[in-house]
Amino acid sequence: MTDNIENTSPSDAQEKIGVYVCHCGTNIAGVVDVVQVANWAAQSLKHRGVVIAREYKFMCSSPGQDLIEKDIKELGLNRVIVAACSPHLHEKTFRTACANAGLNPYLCEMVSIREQVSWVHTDKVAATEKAKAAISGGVERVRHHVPLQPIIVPINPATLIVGGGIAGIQSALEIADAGFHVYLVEREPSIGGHMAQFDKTFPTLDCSACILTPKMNSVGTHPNITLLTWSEVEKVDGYVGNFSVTVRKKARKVDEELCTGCGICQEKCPKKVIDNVFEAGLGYRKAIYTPSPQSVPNRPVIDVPNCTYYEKGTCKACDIFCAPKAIRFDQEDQILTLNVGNIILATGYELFDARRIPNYGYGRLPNVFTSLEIERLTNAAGPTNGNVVMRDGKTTPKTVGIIHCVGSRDKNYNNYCSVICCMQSLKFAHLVHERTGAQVYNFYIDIRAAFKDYDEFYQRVLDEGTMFVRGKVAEVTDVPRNENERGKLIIQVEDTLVGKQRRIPVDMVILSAGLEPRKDSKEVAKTFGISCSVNGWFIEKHPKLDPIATMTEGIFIAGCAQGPKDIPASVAQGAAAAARVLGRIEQKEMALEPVRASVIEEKCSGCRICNGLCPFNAITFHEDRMVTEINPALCQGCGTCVAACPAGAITGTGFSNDQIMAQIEGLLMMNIEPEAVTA
Amino acid sequence: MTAKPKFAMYWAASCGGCEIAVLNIHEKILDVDANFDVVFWPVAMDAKYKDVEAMEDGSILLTLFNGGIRNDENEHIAKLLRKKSKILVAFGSCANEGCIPGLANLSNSHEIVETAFNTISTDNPNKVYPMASYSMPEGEIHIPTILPVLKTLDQVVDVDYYMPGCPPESHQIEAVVDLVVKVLQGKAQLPPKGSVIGAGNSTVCDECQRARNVKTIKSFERIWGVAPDPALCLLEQGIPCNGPATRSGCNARCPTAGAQCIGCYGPAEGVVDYGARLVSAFASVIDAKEPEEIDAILDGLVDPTGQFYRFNLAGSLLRAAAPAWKAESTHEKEKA
Amino acid sequence: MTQSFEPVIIGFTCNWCSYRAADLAGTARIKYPPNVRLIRLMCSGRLDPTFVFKALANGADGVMITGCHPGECHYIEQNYKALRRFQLMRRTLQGFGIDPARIRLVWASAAEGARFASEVASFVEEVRALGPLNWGKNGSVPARAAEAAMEKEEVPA
Amino acid sequence: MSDYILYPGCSMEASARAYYDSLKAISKPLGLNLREIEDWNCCGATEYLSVSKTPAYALIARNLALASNQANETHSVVAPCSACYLNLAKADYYMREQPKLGKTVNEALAAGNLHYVPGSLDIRHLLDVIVYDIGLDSVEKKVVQPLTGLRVVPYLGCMVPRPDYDHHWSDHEFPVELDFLLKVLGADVVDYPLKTECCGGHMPQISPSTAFEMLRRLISTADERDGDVMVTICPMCQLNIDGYQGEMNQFFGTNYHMPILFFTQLMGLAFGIEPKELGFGLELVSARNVLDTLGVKAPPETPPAPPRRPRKPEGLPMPTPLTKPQIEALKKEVVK
Repeated sequence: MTDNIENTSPSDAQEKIGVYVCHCGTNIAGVVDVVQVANWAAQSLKHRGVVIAREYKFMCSSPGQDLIEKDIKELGLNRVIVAACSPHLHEKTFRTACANAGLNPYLCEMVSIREQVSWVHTDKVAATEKAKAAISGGVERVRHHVPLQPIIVPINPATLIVGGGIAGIQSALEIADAGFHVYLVEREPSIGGHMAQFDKTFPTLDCSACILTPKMNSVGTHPNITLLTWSEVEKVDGYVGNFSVTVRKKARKVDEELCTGCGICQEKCPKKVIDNVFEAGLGYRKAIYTPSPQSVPNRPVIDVPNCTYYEKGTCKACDIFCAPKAIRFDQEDQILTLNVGNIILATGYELFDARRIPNYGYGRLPNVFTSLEIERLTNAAGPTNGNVVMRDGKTTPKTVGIIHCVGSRDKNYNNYCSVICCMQSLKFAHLVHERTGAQVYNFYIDIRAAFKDYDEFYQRVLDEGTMFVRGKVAEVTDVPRNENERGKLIIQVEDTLVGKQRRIPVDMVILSAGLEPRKDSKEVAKTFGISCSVNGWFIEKHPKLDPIATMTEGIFIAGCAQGPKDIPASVAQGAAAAARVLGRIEQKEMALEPVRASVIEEKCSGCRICNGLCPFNAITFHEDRMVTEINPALCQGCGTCVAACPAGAITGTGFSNDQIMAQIEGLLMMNIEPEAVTA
Repeated sequence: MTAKPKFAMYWAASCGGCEIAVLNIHEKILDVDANFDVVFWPVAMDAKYKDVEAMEDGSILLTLFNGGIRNDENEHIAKLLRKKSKILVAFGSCANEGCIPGLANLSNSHEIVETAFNTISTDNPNKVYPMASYSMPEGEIHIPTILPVLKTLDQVVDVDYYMPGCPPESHQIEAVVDLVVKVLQGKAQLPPKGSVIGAGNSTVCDECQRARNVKTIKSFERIWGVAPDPALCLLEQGIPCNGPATRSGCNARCPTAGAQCIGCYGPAEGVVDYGARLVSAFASVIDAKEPEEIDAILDGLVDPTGQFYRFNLAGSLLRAAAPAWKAESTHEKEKA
Repeated sequence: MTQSFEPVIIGFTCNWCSYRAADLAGTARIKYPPNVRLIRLMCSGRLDPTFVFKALANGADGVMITGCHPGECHYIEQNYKALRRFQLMRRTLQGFGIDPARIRLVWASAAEGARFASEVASFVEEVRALGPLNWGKNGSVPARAAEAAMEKEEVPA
Repeated sequence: MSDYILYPGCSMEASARAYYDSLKAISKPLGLNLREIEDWNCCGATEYLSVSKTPAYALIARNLALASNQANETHSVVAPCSACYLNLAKADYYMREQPKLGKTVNEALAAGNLHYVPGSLDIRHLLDVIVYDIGLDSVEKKVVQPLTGLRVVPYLGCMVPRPDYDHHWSDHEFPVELDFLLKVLGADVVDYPLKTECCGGHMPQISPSTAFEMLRRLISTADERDGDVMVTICPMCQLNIDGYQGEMNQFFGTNYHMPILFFTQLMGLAFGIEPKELGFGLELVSARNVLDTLGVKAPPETPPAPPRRPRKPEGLPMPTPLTKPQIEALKKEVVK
């Protein structure tokens, strides 16, 4: 039968392959007989096109590289095999060396005989044989390599930032200040995110509003920033350098141009609604509202489901009192299309729902509060003007228990550490004590106060006389066992330092709830074609060396969307993402690895098997010609469609069928001699 | 008369459909007669092997060889005709890729003989089995010995052109006849050696008129179990249609008639293993992520090996199942 | 023969997780049997069943397919395609009388060097127990490989 | 009709006959078809496992083995008694988790030609089956006499919700299934934080004073929260609170009168079944008050509005408690 290996396999004549075997000091030579391997390659792979085989102490050293470059020039090598360490380490090195010698870098292939041979095997004979097999595989493969050119794409200087929390704000300002346009899309009516809800920030205790509001305002007024609040991204097409993003601008029912933000409408609106977002369910807002007086933009939205007018068709109080007549009951959602070159996702986090741990009583016992509720309670602009009171709205607590790690570091809920809870709890301990003089207990597993000035803050809180009980709280109950427990909340805990069970009666319990990914993070990830961890946090390109980029070119992540972190870290990551984007913009264009799939149109029968397989939407189907096409800039080179095409009409550069099939043959030309191994 | 180039056609392990197909080109057959001197065509005219053996090497211009190599006689004639012919064409699915006779490669030759001579469908009360040789007054007579593994033509001899189909469609045969005649008259060039003639380079879907969308398969159905939408791609309806992987050239006969393609035209241009393509393609569009769920869906694919290799088994990478190979190895030993 | 039978196994790794797991096994000097020969793909989704059949037809005794853990694929969900192809491949191979245990699918993250090594070790033992496959005997091995095999004889050991 | 294999256990036939009678009475309207395991034996109660592991597991596993032999279409075993439920579940779980144990136990069973494949049965508590299989909606449909105005105290005891090997409950520490069930019956459900506290188990035999203190906590809290009756799912709890309430009162010089019933008895009442069929009168602390409360009130046409906790106008709003679908969603989350 027609075998495309045979057909397309280049005739032996035209290959001039150089094989370079590295000793890596003794790392390889200690186990693999590199000299024998080199000789073997020179002799028995001659008929496969090998014209020269050398071994050298350190191939990656400049003399080593010179060796290769020299041979390319003098012997006119047109293929190079380097048998050394993992390609992840030095592929770039050797490809560059080849390029320097005028050989297309993609005609160089690395064979790993260190990580995959010398370091994992002890039997010298077997290891040497395996090294030979690996090289023979490499040689067969490289014969089918073709020169490749990186794909160059232009970069649209505009940037989309999703999420108007502190991370998104930071990125937006950095890029806008650098003179490039930014679209900032925020789901809520105002930017500011969680930070806007806080009162003080640890460890310095400076007022959150004081440091955030100016930034919010400069975003609101910046000429280079188009602010799209009360909006959500619906669809992302295109690829790095040239994304086309569909945004739904939800109807505010208010004409933003005419509205002056005077706030009379909110005053006059008769409908009181519990504010579950900004006030964390502790306060009320009207049916027409801005989350807070500092909102940016300072333009209200009408909460349609709660508005009397939409319910009954009457009221219109807001409309009546609105001087500039900015109320638009008939306003519709708008669909906008933005063209941007890069995207930064800063979609933030959600608070762990403490009701999921019923034995802590949140939602059942009135005086159990969550951390976010306390942020609002302590906030001077909050529902109680900063008075820390119990659920009845007036009584001041005399004893307060703060429970750490609620929903974090707990295999029933989330295994991970939410990072901020320790410091946040210490902050509460300080604030509550300061405002109420109450005796505060902290119930912790470990105190994690790493980073600048954090532990000092811990010391300070200790000195203020806060009690620290090390142990996981079993339950919070209102069932007394004796008279001095009556009417209190009793915290049942094992004090692991004393080594006994304790029951500590308090007036108020604060649950330091953990951070969770946004409920819809997985859908968001799908929309933007990036990946999510099992928990739902966005996955960065590399956990250490590239925590900013994602596997999808042109999409960056910042803030808690990538994982729990505090304000300084979010700001840093926001700025870093901005820097990366600016770098791209400055280059005006970028080169993409040419490992890509492409369709041979005359072979494509338009069966559409491949159409649903690409998570990066690189595959499009042309109904008119009944053929499929792959957008090389969108393609990330995974090769799934290549493997799936029943007609063999899709080819993948860098990892073509010919290359892999040849490598298989090469690897299997050598068979293991039993005695060789047992020897 | 003698000036006319010589033509031969041979029937090895096959059903004879290919021969019918050639006759089925109607008056075009006259062109063949007009332009060729038919020297060897057992089905159509009497001829003896010794006559062929007597011919000069390369004296036959064109030989259409259909059928797979099932016994040593097939093998002998294949080699003989190779020697005598300038152009040897693997004609029809059997010679190309083994076809239905090739399915016997799933069992060993012993089982095959058993099935033929000792099953309920065979009226053989005295259990009479064929014998390789038998001596009678006139002397010892031999019958061909069956090979353990059916081979495709190009697994035993070098083949110039491949003409797929079970059988090749008559309009395709006509086209090829026209081409050859033109070549004889110096009006056309022969395609490069080794290429596939009388077929398209794409797949059946190319010629199929059914509408198709992005595919996600929740369950596989058997054609007789459902009433498929006549206008919609069968595979999308869960009917395992081999069209996407099968070489075009038949005008999508089966899908047009409402039956799924079973793949008689073999793999598309450049494909190494026909079945593997289908395994990959079908699995790719299954709509499930949990192993159990996937298995549940795959249970709907009865006999995947048969589904994917009905025509292509002998021509596939694995070529035959384990039992056949075992027989082969013992066979080799006997030879030695 | 079977005592000293050393299976030859072709392993397919994905560039992002399992190949890095193999690298990690190396840097951590975790030992495993030398019977497996690795091929790097960009993603387990690139795994074309043709490769597996080719490897078996060309004399491999087993094939190991590795990729990122489900849900952690660097191409988001392509490893699920690998999983589905794997399951259908097993069924098809069964039809060829090849024990499905000769192909194994392993998820290994870039951090799981040890797991990678132990999976290789256990797979080698499993295949060793199954005995040599040496598929197709004479004939099915393509000309080039045969030729190279001949070449090998001349090599001074 | 939903089929289940029933493992009654010893208490159902003695101390908890009310439980058994009421269960039989309600299973018909609920469409519960319970098939008792033939020749079942003791589950080992709470002691045996701490005395000697292997024989104890073998003792339990014998029941599982019998059940799986007698299982036909259904593979769910229902144990109404919490100790039985825990033991069966425990044996199944550890035989699964520790293959070695599974082996030894099966060796023991082999003596009686029995064998149990760990995990082959689905071991469920009655409450779990009623809430999640039959469903609160279908229970609600059967209610003819809502338990309006009756303040019931849901009490589960320690053995059913913990350790909850296969995640059957909304939460290990504070499961709310019983609360929801009683709400559906129209009762006024008391928020009872002690619902999974220990009732003292066998403390009355070992250290009465300890036991009484434990009982006092349970009963006094139920009383302080104006409970008319405690409702349980556990024969042991029922026995302790019912049987030792008198002595407890003597010990502390209190005079609590807190009847305790099985949830099945209240379901029976709500279904309009005769009290005597439901084993009323078998309890030591008389539950007449329950019948009176219901007796005087005629069932209203429309179900009464759910009880609302009065909120001080100037007070801060409370977060809403989780709804049942939310809980089920969370339950699924935990399972994954």
